[in-house]
Amino acid sequence: MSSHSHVEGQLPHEPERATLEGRNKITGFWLFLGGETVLFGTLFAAYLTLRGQVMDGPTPNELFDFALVALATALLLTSSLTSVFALQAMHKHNVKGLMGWLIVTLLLGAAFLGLEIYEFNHYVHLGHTFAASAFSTSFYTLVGFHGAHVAFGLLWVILILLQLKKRGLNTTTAPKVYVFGMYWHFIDVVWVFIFTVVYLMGKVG
Amino acid sequence: MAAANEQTSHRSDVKTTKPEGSKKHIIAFVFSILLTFIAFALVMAGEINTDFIYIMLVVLAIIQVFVQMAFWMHMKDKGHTFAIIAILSGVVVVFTCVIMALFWTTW
Amino acid sequence: MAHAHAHAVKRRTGIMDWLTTVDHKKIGIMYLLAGGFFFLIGGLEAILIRLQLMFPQSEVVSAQFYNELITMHGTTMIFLAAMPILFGFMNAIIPLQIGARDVAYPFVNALGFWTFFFGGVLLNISFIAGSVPDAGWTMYAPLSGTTYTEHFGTDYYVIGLQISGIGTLIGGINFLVTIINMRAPGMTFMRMPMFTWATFITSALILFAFPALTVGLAALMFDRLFSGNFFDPSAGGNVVLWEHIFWIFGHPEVYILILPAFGIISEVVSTFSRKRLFGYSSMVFATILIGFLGFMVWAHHMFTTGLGPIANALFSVATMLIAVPTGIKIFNWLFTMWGGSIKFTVANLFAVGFIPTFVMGGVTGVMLSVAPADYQYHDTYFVVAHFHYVIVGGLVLGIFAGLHYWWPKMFGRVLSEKLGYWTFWTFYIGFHLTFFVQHFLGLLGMPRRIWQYLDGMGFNTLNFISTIGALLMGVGTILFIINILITMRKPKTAENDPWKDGRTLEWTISSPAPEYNFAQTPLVRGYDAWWLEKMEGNSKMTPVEPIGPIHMPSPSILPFFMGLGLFIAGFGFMYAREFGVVSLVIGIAGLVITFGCMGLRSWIDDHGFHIEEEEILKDQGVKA
Amino acid sequence: MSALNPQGPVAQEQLGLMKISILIMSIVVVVVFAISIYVLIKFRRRKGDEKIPKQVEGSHKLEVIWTVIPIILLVILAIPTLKTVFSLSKDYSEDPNALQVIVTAHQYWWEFEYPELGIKTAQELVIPTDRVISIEAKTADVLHSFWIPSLAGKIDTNPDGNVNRMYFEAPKAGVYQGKCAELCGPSHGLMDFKVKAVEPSSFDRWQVAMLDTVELPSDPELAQVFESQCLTCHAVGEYGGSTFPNLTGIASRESVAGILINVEEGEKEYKHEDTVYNNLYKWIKDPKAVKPGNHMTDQYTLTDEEVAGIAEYLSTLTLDYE
Ligand code: HEA
Ligand code: HEA
Ligand code: HEC
Ligand code: CUA
Ligand SMILES: [Cu+2]
Repeated sequence: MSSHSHVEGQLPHEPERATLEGRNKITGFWLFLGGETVLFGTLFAAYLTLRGQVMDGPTPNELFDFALVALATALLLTSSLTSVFALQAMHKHNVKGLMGWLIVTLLLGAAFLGLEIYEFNHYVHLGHTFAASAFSTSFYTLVGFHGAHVAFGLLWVILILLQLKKRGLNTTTAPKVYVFGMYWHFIDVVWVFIFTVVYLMGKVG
Repeated sequence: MAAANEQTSHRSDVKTTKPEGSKKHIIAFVFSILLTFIAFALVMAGEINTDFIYIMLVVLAIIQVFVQMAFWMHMKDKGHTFAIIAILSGVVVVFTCVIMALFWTTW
Repeated sequence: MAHAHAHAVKRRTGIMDWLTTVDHKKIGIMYLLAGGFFFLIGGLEAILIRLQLMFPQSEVVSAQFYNELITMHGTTMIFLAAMPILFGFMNAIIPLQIGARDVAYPFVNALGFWTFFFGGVLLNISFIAGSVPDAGWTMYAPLSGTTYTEHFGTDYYVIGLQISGIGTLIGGINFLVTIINMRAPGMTFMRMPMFTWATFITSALILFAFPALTVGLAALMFDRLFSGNFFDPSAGGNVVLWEHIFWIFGHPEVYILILPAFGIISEVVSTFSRKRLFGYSSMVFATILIGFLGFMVWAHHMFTTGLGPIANALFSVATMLIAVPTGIKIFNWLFTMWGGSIKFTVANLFAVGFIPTFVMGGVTGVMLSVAPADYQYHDTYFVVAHFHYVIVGGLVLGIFAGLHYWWPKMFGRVLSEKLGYWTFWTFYIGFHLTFFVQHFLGLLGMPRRIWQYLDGMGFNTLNFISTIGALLMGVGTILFIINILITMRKPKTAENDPWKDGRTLEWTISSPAPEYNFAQTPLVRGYDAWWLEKMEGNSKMTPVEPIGPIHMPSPSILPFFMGLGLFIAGFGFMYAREFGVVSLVIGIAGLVITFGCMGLRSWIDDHGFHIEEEEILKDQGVKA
Repeated sequence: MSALNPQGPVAQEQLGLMKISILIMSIVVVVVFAISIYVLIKFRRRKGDEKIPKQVEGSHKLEVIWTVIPIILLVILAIPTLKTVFSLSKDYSEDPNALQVIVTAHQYWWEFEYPELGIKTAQELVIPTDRVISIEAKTADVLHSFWIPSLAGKIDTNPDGNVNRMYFEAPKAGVYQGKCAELCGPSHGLMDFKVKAVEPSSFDRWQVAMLDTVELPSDPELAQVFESQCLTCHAVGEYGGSTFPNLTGIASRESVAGILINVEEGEKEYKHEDTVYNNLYKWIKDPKAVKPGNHMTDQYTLTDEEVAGIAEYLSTLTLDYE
């Protein structure tokens, strides 16, 4: 069942699927992402319903800063790519490469999060506080839920990195890396919709 | 056009350090960036019919998601039946419920 | 099998055993216990409601307390009684039915239980804290907002449900993966027992419906705790949005409740008719279709909201469609019995009682789906009658059927049939007395959720009858508890297949099942695997492996603390509105506990332990 | 007073639908019951019967039958449903022949405004028997639902500009019971109102009477108390504010506060019935004992004599129009 070989040479090409536990984890995580789709879908619906209700506050068009969003998008997209590289390194049993790419992913994610915090702070100074209007509440909730997912992902990848460092790549750590990769892509996909629906459409009017 | 610069520079970054066998991922990435760029450009261009832009934006986003899911999340590979069912069901729920609800709350 | 890393057997005893267990059978029992406890609380609330309504203009309880009672009754019954009891069955039975040694994630399974449990406790502590949710189980805004509910009632609802909802969601994922990945060799999807299928679809509904509730609750919570404006009309919020979100979740929720009951009925009816389930593949198909259509009809709860004629027309027709797959199931059950050899055990009595009763509830549902007529029925006792017919007359009867049917498998003792008959008849008659008359109350114009009705409206007699019926149901419930208490004092003598007519894999192993379920994983050769072997004269399943050591997951206290952490966090955040920073700090501390335990769980490499061959052989020797 | 005893065309149409559906459902229930009973009696296991019945997999023919027949039944039900959904959504708000009424629900009372007539009243909707009544429903606070079982089904009242429309007719003169049908707080169940359909000529007289001048209490001290304590919220005639129930003609209404029914001396039958004066006194003395959580509670301080005086005065505010 769960044999815990520490010898890298014996790892199969896809160590994440070597054990039943690993396969369960992956199946379950896919399902979880299906649920997350509904979660974000509902948040988007709430945002779209309420985005016209700006009351006395700034409108989306006045608020959003293009360069900032473009930069954030670039960061997150790239981090998605680097997480793919991490997985590829894993499949070659290249632990160094794996950890390296994970760290790059971590840094890019952290930069994204930093940017988002800066952005929120900036908006608050413009009078766009959480409680200002239905638009602001739904905006912060949608984008904030995404940001919280990023933050959680960062903590998670740190934990995985520590485990990789201590225990190396094996059939317990591999599924974790793989599942994290799925999670990270999912976050990226959600962001695609956020920049489209929130920022770009907000700019259009 | 700071945004575009930002993105292209990232792309060249990546190319120099690409590991072996990752060509299709790079292509997917370039494709993503391109799609994103078009979306941004469309909005920046202004002066276009807003309904058209809305539709285009959504189409672009959907294509992009499709690309990422297929390549990066391996959904096109075999053994992903339940992955596809899960995500697809989620999408169906979102489309039927969420979009319809939206329709009746806003219009 | 390499088990060089196997640890010494870690077995705890007493209370610690229950707090740390990751065994799906024990977790199943805990779900039943907790769910049963909440059922009694919800039932007590129902009794108080009925006592208040026994006579016109009576003041048994105050108006405020009445609203608290109905809110807590609805919420408790649905989220804390019905669903957990169903989860109890799923836990106890699904791995056995599919020939698995365990669920996919034993640890997560325990976590699911503890989060549900602490969420439920949090919700009910509101009674002690003195601010109880009072805006109905539907919690419509703006009544539930801070402007109109200043006390903490809504907060208890929002946070309690959020926490227990997490438990439900991860439980759902757990069952999906268990059924996808853990089936015994030969158990294809189209050979799975109906209860397993029902669990599968139910879990899928949970997976896609609960996130909507999560968002709704989070939004309401933000409104209340951080002055958000989702549902505050004065700041641009939209109250109809809450209705949509609630019912996008809420309607699938009612099928989450009924589908497992359908599954139970399928098993019981087929077993006690000694017949294969009629039209198995159409049953599967109907279940899937019900699940799918369940997501398309939510706005039938909102016909009077003013969505306009197009929406009302669409949702009317979509709702009616559900009658078709449900009808398929009803007739398949009837024709399973047709030509069978029907034995009226208590379990089967409940199942047989279920069929016509549920149909009565179902057809009133179709009546409600006629939108213009619903303008008259909506928010009257006609609706109350409808949903108690499908819920109590459907789901609760199904639960009782399941309890009597699987009790020996779970506890090794057969419940007293004699007391069971009394339970059935008092509960069944009480049920019809209570709710049949409510149809007429509704048609006569009695709105629901009213604290008092005026004298001289023609409501008096019917309400009186209804209350008597509720008391009779109480008697039935008490008889059932007595039955349990008496049975529990008897020795564990149940056979593997106590009904003799068992058809599925759970009846091939001892009652109660050993820790590892199957000493050897069985080979499944067709639908109704065990029946098939019996008919071929075999006395046991063909194993696919020799007897060998079995790997088991280790018990862990972490799930308990993760649930506790959320409980503490919930309290902290809830009272931040009043006590400020101190409270926030407590809230954050709670989250730290939860996420800390989560990190620990990830960090500690837990290899589980093995049950050795000798022990397994000894078990079998004793039983043989 | 119930949906089963309709007094107007809208409720009539709804009852028609209810009847069709009850008929169809009865057929379904009878069929299922009949099969159940037959099966349970015919195929019950007799003592000592150990034979194994034939294991039938299913039957396509039967399965098609019980798929198709319900579909047919549903189509029969769906057609009139759709027809009625659309016919009941007819908008009379621009129709000059219809009487326009703006219904605003408040925590536990109903406000009725006749925009064309410049009249605002509370708790009692007076309408003529010869016109379509076009309702614009909204709320001032939480959700409520406007419902007159014997005249028409309900429509929710939504906040903030999200108005709902409905219409109904009451061709027969009479008093019809109206109710709130959406949980709105402790006194939700007590949020009743009355619809009083009167002959067209009476309705015209009612309009005039409502706009007539009203005298304040003749005792100046009482008048002063009334003005300072009550008219801060209420209006009588041209005096006072308009955000709370208008009390003009209160003594001619069927009830006080919607649920204390006014009857003649000696006709009191139930707990909630009494003479106008007693009802007014009871209400003003302690409103929360009548309707828990209502917003008139603790808003003024009056001595018992003042309460009696004001009740006496209010019970003289009648309108002569019937
Ligand atoms: C277990 C729970 C459960 C189940 C299974 C159902 C099943 C159904 N429900 Fe019910 N419902 C509730 C729980 C449930 N409901 C609850 C809790 C509420 C109130 C919530 C609240 O407001 O608090 C509610 C409210 C509710 C409403 C809103 C009423 C209102 O508030 O105004 C409507 C309206 O369409 C409705 C319809 C239906 C229909 C059409 C079905 C169908 O699925 C029924 C299908 C079954 C049959 C029809 C019988 C078998 C079929 C045949 C024998 C075939 C032949 C039949 C025909 C041709 C008709 N339900
Ligand atoms: C699973 C769901 C479920 C179940 C099982 C029940 C079960 C019952 N319900 Fe209901 N009910 C709802 C879900 C459920 N209910 C919902 C969702 C609402 C709507 C709420 C809202 O409007 O927001 C509602 C509303 C509701 C109302 C309408 C209130 C109103 O609108 O004003 C009424 C009134 O009769 C009622 C009665 C009952 C009765 C008599 C039972 C009986 O079947 C109960 C039988 C059980 C017992 C009688 C247990 C007896 C136990 C003891 C005697 C032992 C006690 C001892 C200890 C605690 C130690 N319920
Ligand atoms: C805060 C404002 C307020 C003040 C002050 C107030 N009322 Fe009221 N009154 C209300 C409200 C609100 C209602 C509706 C209560 C309900 O039915 O829930 C009401 C209802 C009534 C009714 C019943 C109306 C009807 O249409 O049946 C009467 C009579 C009445 N008030 C009389 C008085 C008198 C007399 C006083 C002064 C002594 C008074 N009110 C002071 C707010 C007020
Ligand atoms: Cu107003 Cu209920
Ligand atoms: Cu429903």
